[in-house]
Amino acid sequence: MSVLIDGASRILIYGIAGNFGRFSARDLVASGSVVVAGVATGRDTTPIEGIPVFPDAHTACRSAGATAAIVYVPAPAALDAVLEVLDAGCKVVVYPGDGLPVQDAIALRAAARQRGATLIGPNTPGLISPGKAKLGFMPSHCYTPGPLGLISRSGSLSYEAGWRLTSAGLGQSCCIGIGGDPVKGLNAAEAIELLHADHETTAIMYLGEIGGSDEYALARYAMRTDAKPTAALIVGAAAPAGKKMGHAAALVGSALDSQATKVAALRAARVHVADTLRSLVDAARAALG
Amino acid sequence: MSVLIDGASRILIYGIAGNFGRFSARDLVASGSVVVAGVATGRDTTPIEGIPVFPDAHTACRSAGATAAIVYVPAPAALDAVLEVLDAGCKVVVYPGDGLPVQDAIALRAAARQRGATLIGPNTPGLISPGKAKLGFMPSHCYTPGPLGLISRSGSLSYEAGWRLTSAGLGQSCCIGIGGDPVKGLNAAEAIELLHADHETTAIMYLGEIGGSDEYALARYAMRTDAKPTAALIVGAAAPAGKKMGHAAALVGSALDSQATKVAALRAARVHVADTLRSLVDAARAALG
Amino acid sequence: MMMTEYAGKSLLLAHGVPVPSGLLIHKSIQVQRWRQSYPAAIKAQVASGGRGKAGGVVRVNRQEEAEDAAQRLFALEFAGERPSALLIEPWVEHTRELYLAVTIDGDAGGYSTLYAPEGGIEVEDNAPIKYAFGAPQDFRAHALRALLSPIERDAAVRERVIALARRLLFIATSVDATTVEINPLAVLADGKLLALDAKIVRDEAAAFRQADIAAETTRARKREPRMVQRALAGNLMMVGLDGDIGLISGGAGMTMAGMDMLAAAGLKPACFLDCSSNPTPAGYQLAFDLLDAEARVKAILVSIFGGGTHVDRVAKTLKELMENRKSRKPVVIRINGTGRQRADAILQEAGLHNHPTLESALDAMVAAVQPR
Amino acid sequence: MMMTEYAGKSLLLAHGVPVPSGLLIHKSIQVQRWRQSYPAAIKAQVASGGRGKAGGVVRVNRQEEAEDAAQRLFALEFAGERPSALLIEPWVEHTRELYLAVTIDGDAGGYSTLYAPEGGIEVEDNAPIKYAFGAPQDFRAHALRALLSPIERDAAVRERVIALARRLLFIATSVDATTVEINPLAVLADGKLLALDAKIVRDEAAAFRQADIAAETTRARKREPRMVQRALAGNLMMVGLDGDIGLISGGAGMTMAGMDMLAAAGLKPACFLDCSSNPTPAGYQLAFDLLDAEARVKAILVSIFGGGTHVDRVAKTLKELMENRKSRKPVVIRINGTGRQRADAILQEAGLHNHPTLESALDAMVAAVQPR
Repeated sequence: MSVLIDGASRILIYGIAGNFGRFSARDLVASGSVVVAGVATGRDTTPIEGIPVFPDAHTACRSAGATAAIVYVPAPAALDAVLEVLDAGCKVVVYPGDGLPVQDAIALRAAARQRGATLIGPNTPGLISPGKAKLGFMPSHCYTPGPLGLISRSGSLSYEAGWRLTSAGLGQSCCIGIGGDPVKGLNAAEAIELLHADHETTAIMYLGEIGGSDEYALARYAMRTDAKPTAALIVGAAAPAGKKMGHAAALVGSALDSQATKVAALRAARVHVADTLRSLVDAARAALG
Repeated sequence: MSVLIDGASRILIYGIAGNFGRFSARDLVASGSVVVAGVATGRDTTPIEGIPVFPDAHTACRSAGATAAIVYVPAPAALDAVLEVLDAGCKVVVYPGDGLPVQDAIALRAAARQRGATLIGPNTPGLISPGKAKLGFMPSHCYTPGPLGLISRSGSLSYEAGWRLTSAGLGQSCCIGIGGDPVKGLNAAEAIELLHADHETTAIMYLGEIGGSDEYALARYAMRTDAKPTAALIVGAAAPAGKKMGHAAALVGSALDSQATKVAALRAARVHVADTLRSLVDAARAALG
Repeated sequence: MMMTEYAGKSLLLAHGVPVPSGLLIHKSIQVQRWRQSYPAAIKAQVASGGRGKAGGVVRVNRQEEAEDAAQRLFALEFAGERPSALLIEPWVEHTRELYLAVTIDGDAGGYSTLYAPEGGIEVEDNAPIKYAFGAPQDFRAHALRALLSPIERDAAVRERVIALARRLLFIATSVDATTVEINPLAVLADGKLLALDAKIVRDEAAAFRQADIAAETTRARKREPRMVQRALAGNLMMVGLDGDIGLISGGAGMTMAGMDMLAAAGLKPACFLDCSSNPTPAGYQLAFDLLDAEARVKAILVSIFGGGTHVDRVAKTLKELMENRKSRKPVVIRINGTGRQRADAILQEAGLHNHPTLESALDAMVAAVQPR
Repeated sequence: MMMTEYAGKSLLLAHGVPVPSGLLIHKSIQVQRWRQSYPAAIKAQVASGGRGKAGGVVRVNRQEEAEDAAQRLFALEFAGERPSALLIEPWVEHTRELYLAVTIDGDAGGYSTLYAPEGGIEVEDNAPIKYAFGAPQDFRAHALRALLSPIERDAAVRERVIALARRLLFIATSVDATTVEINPLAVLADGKLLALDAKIVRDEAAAFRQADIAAETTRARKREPRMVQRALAGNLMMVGLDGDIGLISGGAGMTMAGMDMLAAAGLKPACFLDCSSNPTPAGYQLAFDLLDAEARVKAILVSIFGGGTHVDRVAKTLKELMENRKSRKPVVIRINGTGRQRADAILQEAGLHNHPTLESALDAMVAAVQPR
């Protein structure tokens, strides 16, 4: 069993003909993931990196049997492209782009749920089940198989965390980048449920930040009697109030948004909280027991 | 068998506490229809005309077993009220009001279809299956049971037609007011299909007008090899181009919208077309054979 | 309610759709404010279609030409409307003209996208292809792409058109538009698209949540003949016609049916007048006042088949109204529907004849207006 | 991006939501244009919350008072912003103050409606009830009614609030707003509702289809410090802070993590500077130029963990940049991620040390800025 993707996932890269699409194709193939199709709308359909290219997602799914997709298009085109891969039948879809209007994120989240599919993103590097499959562009060398489930609002922070854990010999069952926007295809509470249900995951580590309320989902989970052990790092302690820190959702508007309040709530729920990256591995070890 | 409503239909009047709601309650009860509930939001819930009144549609449907509804609220409140009766489980809903933004009509049509329900309207007096049930406010004395299925874009014209047919001894299986707006919960093509499938209907009469394209649905139907005999009256021959004649959809914009073009298309499809109300009964007789 | 080109283009621009940078003028002397280059286009701003065919768009090469053209255009009428403003724009060089629209489509139960790879004023003769998706949430760029691929071979243009179609839909739903049409939609030398015209039709029913629709509806009413203005102000539906028989009716269908029967009997209706939106004593009084005051109206036919309108109340109103009425124009009455029996009694008591059928009423009307 | 009250109220009015009839002034002398009655409210127009508590709303009883108040208000600062305009409105008598908002809610995966039967500036302490419906098409007036019924006993007010909540949602989706908040929402003596304030926050990501968001974002940038303006113009994400350690990072999470680690090491970051949106030679050059030119910045930490950003390219850029750099401020580098091995080689070749961990980089930074 695995979370969302595994070795059987047949990956479609939508927007494969762009620079980033080509890089991602090479990177995914190198990671050992099964990339079966690319889509390049309005372009020619000669194979790229040995991957067959189709003019639309429906043909790609029908001809190549794609089941999961990562979509590389700019934000104004994301609504249409993600709807296309959802309509084509992909059950796990990553949209990594940032700058997506929140209204479009709402529409895509609703569309995915209606089809029984899972959207990861926007504003995420995707997800990786180390040793099984990757649907994203995180650096593969940062990850290794193991029992820790990782959830992160930030891409870069999740690479750093993955690298620290891997360097310390703490492997990961699945690392999910839920993204830095306020409305997410898969939010923290839902990602936690997936890791909770996964038998290969024995502890959950959450990388959060200021703004939004995803962190409280972890606190609620940790208080359940059947919860797996949890650890967390919440960044943004040094961020001033009222300023958006890069991510659309990373803004301290009210007290509930602050790092201190979040950490207090998590500690009250007996989550192993790291103060900074320095104690991340310790917190993970404490959770893994 | 019957079309949409019959003696088993349990009717809910939403907005029963207003003047028109009270009139309609008396009128429906007098027509022999089974009115089981009224809804009066934000008002007291003493019975009206002997009908139990509930604070919301969900309670009305659960407590009184309503299956069909007619909704009397002004256009700005229609989206919310009709969604409420659809969510409560009513499978046939009439919204008679006019002046509904077309965007709201689109939303309601989509919502009804998603729930496997049928919305009649906006801008309609509703429908009647003479001798069985009525879900509307057409004058009951104009109708009598019989084999002719009647579809009309105009309320007033359908009363006149019903009265003429009834006076001439030509009874009706069902009279459906599809309404005068461009986007309809039930459009002409769909109403025709319902009458086509109804065993008690042996011929179909359609009352149309200038503007829109519903009339061409009848022409297409009449050309089918399995079509029942059809008759039609299309009004608006004397209407000038470019002017909206009361109904939101009754406007001659292009040649296809005109009465003459529509009549020509219907005649080409061998529909029995009446030139004016004078020959309506003759056309119906010709269709009934 | 159709917006002028300038208002429509402002709305496009407000939603990120490129349009030429223009100048709106209200007097021909203001042509002097045009500081951009020539040649330029001067375009009459009117709330009706067919302007191009009617000479409402003029190309000018220098300022004197522009002033002459402006004076000419201000003097023209388009579907009975004098332009209250002109739009001056640079004459934009382009390589192609396309047609793109999103519009309400009854068959689709919602919206359709229309596209033609050749736009211009004759586009309605070269039928555009139609992508009928219905509800806004059911728009699919890939379905539109599949339809466009065989007819639009320039992939870059096609992709820009698809993105623009999505945008026009967003605009339509945001501003309650029933049509957002760009014709022509120019393809520039660099492949980008530019809206050379804009026809945006707003949904009058949405005036309660779109203040500019309410305001424009009020302005549009002021362009109507005085009689129609008064009728609309009294919540009666009226369209002025050029005949001499006043028709007081109820419901759009019955009013049109009555007009058609008048015409078939060799008579000419003076109006479409539907009182069903205000079937009160005040409403009928206003209807009679308007028709009695209009010199060309020789006689009045009251033709009402009421459902929600109770005709016994109509009869009572007619009784009182006829008792106090000064005008001697003949009135022929035929009412039926809800409360019909009481209506008959009330009219009979008042000495008014209620014709049993429209046919009999029309015979009476023909007799009433026959030259003696 | 938060709209000023005046802009927000204009948007409400454009969608049929009643607001007081006000006058916008840009200089205190313009108070004389106020022709409506006194008492009046004079309100500072700023793009931040908490104005009421900060004395940004003044009641005045006559013109002299108004002029004094206007002068005072123009001189005040709100969250660092001087009001560029004031709004004068009649002081409206009302019977109650409510709170109503529609806002993006991550937990709901979309929008929530918030309502409190007592509005005013302290509302956040009296938590409003929340109706979390998510997608706009899932808003249900009857579900909101069920939540309101126990807390809003005035049925007429409740029904008006429900209708207004639907309208606010329509506005939010039409104009790409993440928050449409009315606080206070006044109940007038006749039971009607009037929006006494408006806080509308627009979604900056929607600037491509909402030209006014694009324009306001540009205006808002001009209020930023010059260094931040230049960074944003170069497509770098920057927030100015008051410390002395320049931080060049990539990704919001890693940048914040770096700031936190600097703080934990007793150092103070001079900025949040995220180059991941422009990880090019030009982007890094700009980052160094800005920090090198800023006198208070004593040293620079480059902390990048790249995924989509290839750190071998970053290393190449750093190599060239350091070769040509004039400033002698110490630079500590720690990069990792995609292409890490090539990056190490490139830096080594250039004589630059790539710290293996952030901890080691921070130790080096502490040493570098230690008072000698």
